[in-house]
Amino acid sequence: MFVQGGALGALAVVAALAAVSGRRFLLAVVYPVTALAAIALGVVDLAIWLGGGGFAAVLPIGLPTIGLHLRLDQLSAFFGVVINGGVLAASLYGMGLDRAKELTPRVEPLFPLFAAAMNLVLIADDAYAFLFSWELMSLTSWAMVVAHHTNAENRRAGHLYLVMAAIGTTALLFAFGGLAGPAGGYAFDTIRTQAPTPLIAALVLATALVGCGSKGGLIPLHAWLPLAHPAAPSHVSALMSGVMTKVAIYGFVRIAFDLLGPPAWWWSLPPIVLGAITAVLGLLYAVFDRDLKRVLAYSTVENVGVIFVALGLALAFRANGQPAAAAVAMAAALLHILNHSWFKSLLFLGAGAVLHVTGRRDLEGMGGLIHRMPRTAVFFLVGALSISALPPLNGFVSEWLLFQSVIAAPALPQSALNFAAPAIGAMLALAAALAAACFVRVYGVAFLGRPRSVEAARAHEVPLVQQIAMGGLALLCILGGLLGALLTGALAPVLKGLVGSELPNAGTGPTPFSLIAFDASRSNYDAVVIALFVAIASVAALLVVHRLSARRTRRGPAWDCGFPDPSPAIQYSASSFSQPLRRVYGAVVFSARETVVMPPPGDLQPARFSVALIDYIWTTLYIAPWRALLRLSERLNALQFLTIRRYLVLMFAALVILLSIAAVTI
Amino acid sequence: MSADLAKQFLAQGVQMFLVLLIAPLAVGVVRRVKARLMRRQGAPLLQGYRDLAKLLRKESVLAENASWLFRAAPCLIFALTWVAAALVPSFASGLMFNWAADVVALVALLGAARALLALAGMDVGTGFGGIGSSREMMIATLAEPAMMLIVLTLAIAAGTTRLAGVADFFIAEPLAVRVSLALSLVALIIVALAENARIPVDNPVTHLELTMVHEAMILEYSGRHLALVEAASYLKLVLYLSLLICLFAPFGMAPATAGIGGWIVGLLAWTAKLLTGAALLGVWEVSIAKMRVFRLPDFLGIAFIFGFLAILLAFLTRGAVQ
Amino acid sequence: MHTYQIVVLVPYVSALVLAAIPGYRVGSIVNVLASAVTFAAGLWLIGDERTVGPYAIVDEFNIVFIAINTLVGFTTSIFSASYIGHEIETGRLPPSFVRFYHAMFQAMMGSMNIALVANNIGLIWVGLELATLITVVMVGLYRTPQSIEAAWKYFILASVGISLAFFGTILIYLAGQPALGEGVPAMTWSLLQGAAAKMDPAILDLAFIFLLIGYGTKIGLAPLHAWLPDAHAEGPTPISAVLSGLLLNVALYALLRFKMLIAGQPAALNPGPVMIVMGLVSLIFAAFMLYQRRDIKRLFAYSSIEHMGLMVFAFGMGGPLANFAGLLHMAMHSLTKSGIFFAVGHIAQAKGTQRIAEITGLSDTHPRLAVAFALAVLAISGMPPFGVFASEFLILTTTFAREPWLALLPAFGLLVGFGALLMRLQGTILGAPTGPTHRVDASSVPMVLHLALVLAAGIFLPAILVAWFQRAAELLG
Amino acid sequence: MIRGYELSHLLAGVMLVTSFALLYQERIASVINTFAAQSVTLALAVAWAAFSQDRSELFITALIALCLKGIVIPVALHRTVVRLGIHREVEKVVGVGIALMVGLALTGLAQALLLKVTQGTASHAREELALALAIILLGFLMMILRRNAVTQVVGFMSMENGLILAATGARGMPLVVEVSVAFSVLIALFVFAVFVFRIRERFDTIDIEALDRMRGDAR
Repeated sequence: MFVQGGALGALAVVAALAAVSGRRFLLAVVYPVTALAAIALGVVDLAIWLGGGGFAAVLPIGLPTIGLHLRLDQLSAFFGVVINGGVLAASLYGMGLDRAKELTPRVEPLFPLFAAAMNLVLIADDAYAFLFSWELMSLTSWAMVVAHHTNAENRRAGHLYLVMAAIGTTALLFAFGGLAGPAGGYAFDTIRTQAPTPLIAALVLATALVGCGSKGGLIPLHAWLPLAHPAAPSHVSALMSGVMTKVAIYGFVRIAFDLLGPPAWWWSLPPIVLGAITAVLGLLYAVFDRDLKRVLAYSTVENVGVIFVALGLALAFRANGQPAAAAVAMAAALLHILNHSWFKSLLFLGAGAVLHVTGRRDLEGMGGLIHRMPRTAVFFLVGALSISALPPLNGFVSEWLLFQSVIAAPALPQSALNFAAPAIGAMLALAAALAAACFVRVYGVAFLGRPRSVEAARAHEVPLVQQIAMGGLALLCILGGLLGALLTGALAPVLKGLVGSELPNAGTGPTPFSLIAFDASRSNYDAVVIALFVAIASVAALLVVHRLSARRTRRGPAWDCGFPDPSPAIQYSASSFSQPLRRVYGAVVFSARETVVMPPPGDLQPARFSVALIDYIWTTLYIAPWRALLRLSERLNALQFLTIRRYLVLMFAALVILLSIAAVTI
Repeated sequence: MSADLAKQFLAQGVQMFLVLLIAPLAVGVVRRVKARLMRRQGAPLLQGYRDLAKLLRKESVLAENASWLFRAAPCLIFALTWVAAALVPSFASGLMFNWAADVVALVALLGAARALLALAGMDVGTGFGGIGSSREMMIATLAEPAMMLIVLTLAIAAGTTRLAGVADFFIAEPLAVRVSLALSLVALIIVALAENARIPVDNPVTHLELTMVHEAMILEYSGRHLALVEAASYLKLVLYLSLLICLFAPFGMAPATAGIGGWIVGLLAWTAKLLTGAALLGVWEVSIAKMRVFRLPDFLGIAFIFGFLAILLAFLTRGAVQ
Repeated sequence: MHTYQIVVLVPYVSALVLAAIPGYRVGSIVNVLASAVTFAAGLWLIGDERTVGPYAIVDEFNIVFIAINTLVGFTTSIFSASYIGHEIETGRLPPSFVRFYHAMFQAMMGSMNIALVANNIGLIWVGLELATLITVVMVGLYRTPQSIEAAWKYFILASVGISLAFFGTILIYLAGQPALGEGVPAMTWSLLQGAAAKMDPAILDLAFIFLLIGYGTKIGLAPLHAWLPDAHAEGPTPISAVLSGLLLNVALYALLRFKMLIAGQPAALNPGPVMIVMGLVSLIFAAFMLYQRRDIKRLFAYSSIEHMGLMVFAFGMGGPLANFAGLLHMAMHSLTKSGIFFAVGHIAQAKGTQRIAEITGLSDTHPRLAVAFALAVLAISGMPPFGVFASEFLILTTTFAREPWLALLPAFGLLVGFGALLMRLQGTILGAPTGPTHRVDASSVPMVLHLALVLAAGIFLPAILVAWFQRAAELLG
Repeated sequence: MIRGYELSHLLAGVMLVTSFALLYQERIASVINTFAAQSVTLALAVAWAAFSQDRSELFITALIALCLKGIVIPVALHRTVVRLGIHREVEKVVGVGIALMVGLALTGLAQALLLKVTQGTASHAREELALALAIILLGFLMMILRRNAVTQVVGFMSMENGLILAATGARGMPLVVEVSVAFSVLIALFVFAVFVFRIRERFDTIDIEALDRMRGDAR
C-alpha cells in the first residue's frame, strides 16, 4: 500500500513539476520516474496476483459521506501487472525520445498522470473513485490526443474521443447508480451485499456494456478509437491501445462478474454477439486502411471484441453452473488481455519508431525497412505474428483457449447459445485469418519489399533504449507463447475469485508446459514441445540441405517472371494487397466500389483507379445523429432571435398551460 | 510403461519419416493420374524425388534486395509443415507427441507456415509476389471459418479435438458416421483443396500470371530454397489426405494399444488409402476447371454452409439421442 | 447585533460611500474591502448561532447560499477592480461611470443578501426584485445598442416575472391567513412553514405555479430564459459572473423556500414533476442552443441555463441524496461558472473580441490562460477532478437508481451540451492562433481561486461542509 | 358592512370590464383613456377596501393609483404618443374577436381555478381573487397581442392594477408590500421611460419588432 501510494504520489509530483516548469530537463525526467513507478507498482501487483494478500483502505476524501475506498485484490493486481507492464515499456520508449524535438509540455506532464489514473481505476473500491479515475484517464489521454493541435484531424479525433468517453462514463454512472440503489450505497462492499432486481440488473449490464465497450472500442461504439489512438504520440498510442482498453475490460469484469451478483444466462448474449461482430468488423476496417497506426488501432478493436466474446462465454458457463468451462473462457479472456497488452504495445512502439524515422504513417510510403531498421523489424515481426494468433507465440495460447471454450458451448442447455456457438466459432476463425492477412499486409508493405519513398529509403534504427522497450515486449510475446501453460496456471487465484474455479486439470499434462483446457484426453496444446519439434525439424532440414545441396548462392536482379521493373512503384501496395479481400468482404460490408477511368487510346493522361468504401456504422450512427443534432439546434436557434413580444408569448403560454393543468388536477 | 513410451516414440519417429518419404510419391501419383487421364504419358511416379534432388543441387539465386526473412522462411515453412504432418495420426493413433497439438493447433501451425510464405512472397517487392500473397491470405480467410465448423462438428461428435482421440472414437464406433459427418467430409475436402492450392482454387502447374496464387509467392525462389518450399507443399498434401483418412476413414489404423502387427496393417492400409486419395485428387483435377479467383467465395461458401449444416444436424441428432 | 445584519448592511453602507468616491482606484479598493468584510461576515455566520426573527432567518439552508454569495461577491470585486480599469483605459466605459458601477455593485450584493436572510416572503421578493432592477441597469452599462436591447429585454421579462411572483406571494399570504391571522405572521416564512399542514392546498398549488413562473424567469428556466443569454453577453463581465454565479442562485433559493413550504402540506400537489419537466426542458434546450453560439459569453450563459435546469431537476427529484446533489451542484456551478466568466474576461481582453470564431490557438499565445480556461470548461462539463463531477455523479446515479428511464433525459442533455462546449473549447485553445493579441490586465487570482476551490471540492469536501449540505438537504425534504 | 364585499366585487368587475375594453380598443389614445379609467376604478376599490377593512394606510395606495396611474401616466403617455406621432397606429397581432374570445377563456380559467379553493375564512376574497387573476391574465394577454411599446406598457400596468387589487383583497396584508408595489411601479415607469426614450433616440421607433435587427447572436 505504501508502495502504491508512494509510486502514485511520485507520478503526480513529477507531472506537476513538469507542468509547472515546462523545462526540457524536467520533461525528460518524467519517463525514468514513470518507469520506476511502474516497476514498483508492477512488482507489488505481481506479488499480490501470485501470492494473494492485497490491501484495503478507506481514506476520508473522495465522495462526501462515502469516503475514498481503495482495495487491491487479485483481479486488480492482475490488471495492474498488465497496465504497469505497458507503462514501463512506453516509458522506456519515451526515454529514447529526442529531447530537443519531441518533448513538449503538452504531453510529458500528462503521461505520468495518465499512468496514475489507470492504476487508480484498478484500486478504486467505490463507484465515485472508480469513475473519477476513469474519467481522469480519459481526460489526460484526450489532452495527449490533441497535443499535435495544429492538425485539424487530431482536433476532430480529440472531440469525438472525449464525447464518446463522456457517453461511456455516463453509461457507467447509470450502471453504478443501478448497483448502488436509491440509498446511495456506492462502496463496492455495499454493492456486493445488495441484489438488484432483474430489470435493474439488465439495465446495469447494458449500461456497463455501453460504458466499458465505448472505452474499449466495442463496435458500434468504436469510431473514436481508430481516430484518437493514432493521433497521440506513439508511445501514448501504445498505452491507449495496449493498456487503456484493458482498463475498460477490467470495468466490465468488475461489474459483471463481481458486483452484479450471480448472472442470468442471457447476459452472455450481448457481449458475445457484439464481441464477435467487433472482432470481424474491426479487422475488416483494419485490412482496408492504409494508415499504419490506424490499422493497429482497428486491430485493437478486434482484440477487444475477442475478449468480450470470451467474457460472454464465461458468463454463460457461470450462469449454467459450469465453473470449469467458465474458467476456461475466463482464462482465455485474461490471457488475451495480457497478451494483447504486450503485442499491441510492441506494435505501436514499432509504428512509432517507423513514424519517427520516416515521418510517415501512410503504408504506401514505406517499404524495405527490414534493411534499414533490422532490429525493429525483428521485434515488429514477432508482434505481427503474435497478434495473428500463430503458434508458438503468445497470441495463439489465448486464442486456443477461447476456441476450446467455444467448442464447449454446444453443451450448454440454452439453444440460443448452442446455435450461437458455431457462428461465433466461425467468426473467430474468420477474425484470426483476417488478422493474419492484415498483418502480413502491414509487415509485407512496411518492412519488406523496396522503399516506396525517400524517407523510407533514408530510415535508420531508433535509439537503444527504444529497442530495449520493443525487444522486451517481443521477448515477453515469445515467452508468453512458450510458457502459456504456466501463465494460465498462474491465473488460478484470479479465476477462482471470478468464476469460482480454476482450469480443471491444469498441470496434469505430460510436460509442465502442456496447456490443458478441460482434460488431457480432450484437448491439449504444448507450445514448448511444438517449438522444440519445429526447431529440431528446421535444424535437421538445414543440416540435410547443407549436406546435400550445392550451397551456392548468387545475388541477382529479381526474376518477376522475366519482367523486372526497377521502380518501387511496381510493387504490390497496401491497397492492392487488400483488393482480393475488398472484392470478397468489402463489397458486402462497406459497399466497396472500384472505379477505373481509362483514357481513350492516344490520350496521354494516366488511367485512374479509385476505391470507395462506405462505413455504414459511421454514416448512420455517428454522422446522421450529428447532423440531426445540428439541424435541431439550428431550428431551436430561431428562439434566440424572437422579439420580446414573442418571448412574452412563451412565458404566457407556460403560465396558461400550468394553470390549465392545475385547473384540471387540483 | 517404458515399453509403451518407447513404442510411442518409435511410432512418432516412423511417422515423421514416413510422411516425408511418401510425400513426393503422393504428388507423383496425382500428376501421373492426371497425365494418364489426359492421354499423356506423364512423368514417372518418382519424379517428385528427382525434382527435389535436382533443386537441391542447383545454385540458389537470390534477388538483390532479398532480406534474411526470405532466406529463413523456406526452412521454417518446411519445418512447420513437417511437424504438423507428423502430428496427424496415419498408421497408428498412439503417437508420442500427438497430444502436443490438437486440430486447432494443427490448423494454426499451417497458418503460421502460410503467413511466412506470404511474407516471403512480399519480400522481394515484385508484383507477382504480392498477387500471390494477397490471394493466399484471402483464401485462408474463406477456408478457416469452414475449418472451424468442421472442428466443432467433430468435437460435438467425438467429444475431443485431439486427432488421436477422434480417430480412436471412430475406430471404436464406426457406425458413428452420420449425415452431419458426411457433410463435414465434403466441407473438409473443399477446404483441403483450397489449402493445397489445387484445382479449382489454384492450379499448381500454371504460370499464367493472372491465375497464380501459390506459384506466384514462390516465384523468386530457386535452388535449395525452392526445394524446401516445394517439399513443404508436398507434405501439406499428405497432411490433408492423412487428416481426411484419419477422421473419416480410420479403419485399419492401429489403436494406441496395438502391437507391431497392428502397425504393419495400419501402415499398409494408410499407404493404400493415401495413394487412393491422391489418385482421386488427380481424377478430380482433370474433371474440373480452375475457377476465377473471385468465384472462390462461392466455392468455399459451400464448405461453410455444409459445415454449418453439419453442426445443426449434429445438434439434432444429439437431441434425438438424449 | 447579529452577523446577518452585517451581511446586509455593509454592502448598502458601502454603496452609499462608493457613490461618493469619484476615483477609480480608491473606489475599487473600497469595493474590494467592503466585499471582503461582507465575506468575512458571511463566513462568520456559518459558525454563528442560528436565529429566527420576524424579518430575518439564519438557518442551515440559507447559510449555504450566503457563504457562496459573499465569497463570489468578494472574488468578483477583486476581478472587477482590474477588469473595469482595463475597460476604462480602452475607452469602453467613461470614467464617470465608475462611481455608479461600484455603488450599484454593492447595492446589488446587499439586495441579494436581503433576499437570502429574509424570513418574510415579501422581503424575499423585494430583495430579489431590487437586485434584478440593479442588474438591469448594469447590463445596459455600456450603452451600446446591443447592451440597451439586452437590458430592455431583461427588464420587460423580469418585470412580468416580478408581477407573477408577487401574485404568488399574495396567494401564499392568503393561504396562511386563516391559520396565522392577518398581518406580518402570515408572511413570515418560518411561521408559514410550521402552519403549512393547515393551509388550503389548492391555494398553495396555485401560488406555486405563479412563483415557479415568476422566480423561474429569474432562474432562467426555458422558456422563460430569453433575457439571460443577452444580459450575460452584453453586460460587463464581472456582472455576467455575478448574474450566473449568484443571482440565479438567489432566485432558485426563493423558489426552494416555497417548495419547502408546500412540502409541508401533503394534500398539495407535488411540485416535483413540474420542476423536473421544466428543469429538463431548460437543460436539453440550452444544450442544443450551445451549438449555434458565436459569442463566447452567450455560450456560457446558455450553459448556465443548462445547469440551472439540472439543479431544478435534482430538486424536483427530491430526497436527501438528490437535494444534497442539487445543493452541491449549485455551489459548484456558482464557483465554476463565475470562474469561467473571469477567464472569458481575460480572453476577451487578450483577443479583443468575444466572437468565438476569432479566438483560436490560445494554448500557443497564452498557455496559462488556456490551461485555466480549459480546466474551468472541463470542470463545468462535469469532468473530474472537479466538484461538478461529484454533484453530477450523485444526480445521475440517484436518478437512475430511482427512475432508470427518466435518467436518460438529463444525461442526454448533459452529453449534448458537453459536445458543444468541448467543440468550442477546442476551437478556442487549439489550432493555429489568428488575429491580434493584447495584454491582459485583469487579475487571475479570482479565477485560480475558484478553480482551486472547485478542485478541492471534487477531491475532498470537509466534513463540516458535508454536514451543512446534508442538513440543508434535509430541510428541503 | 353586510353588503360591503359586494361593492368591492362590483368595482373589481368594472375593472375586469375595462380590461376587456383595453383589448377591444383600436386607437392608442383610447387605450390610454381606458387604462386611466381602470386605474381610477382601482383607486376606488382600494379606497373602499381601506374603509371596509378599516386600514387607513390603504388610502395611500388608493391615492397613488389615482394620481399616478389615473392621471400622471396617462397624460404623459398621451404626450409621448403625440410627440412620436403614432397616435393612430393600430398594430395588433390577432383580430379583436379572437382577442376577446381568448380573454373570455382566460377569465373562465381564473374562475375555474379559484373555485377549487375551499370555503374558508379567505373565501370572501375568493371571487375578488378570481377577478384579480383574470385582470392580470388579460393584462398579460394585452402585452402579447400588441406590437406597440406604449400599449405594452399599458398592458403591463394593467397587470399591476390586478396585482394591487389582489393585494388589497387579501385582508391585512402588511403595508410594506403595497409600498413596495408602488415603489416597483415607480421604478418600472422610471426605467420604462428611460428606455423608451433611449430606444426612440437610438432606433427612431418604439415598435418592438424593429428591435429585430439587434437580436442576440448577430452572425
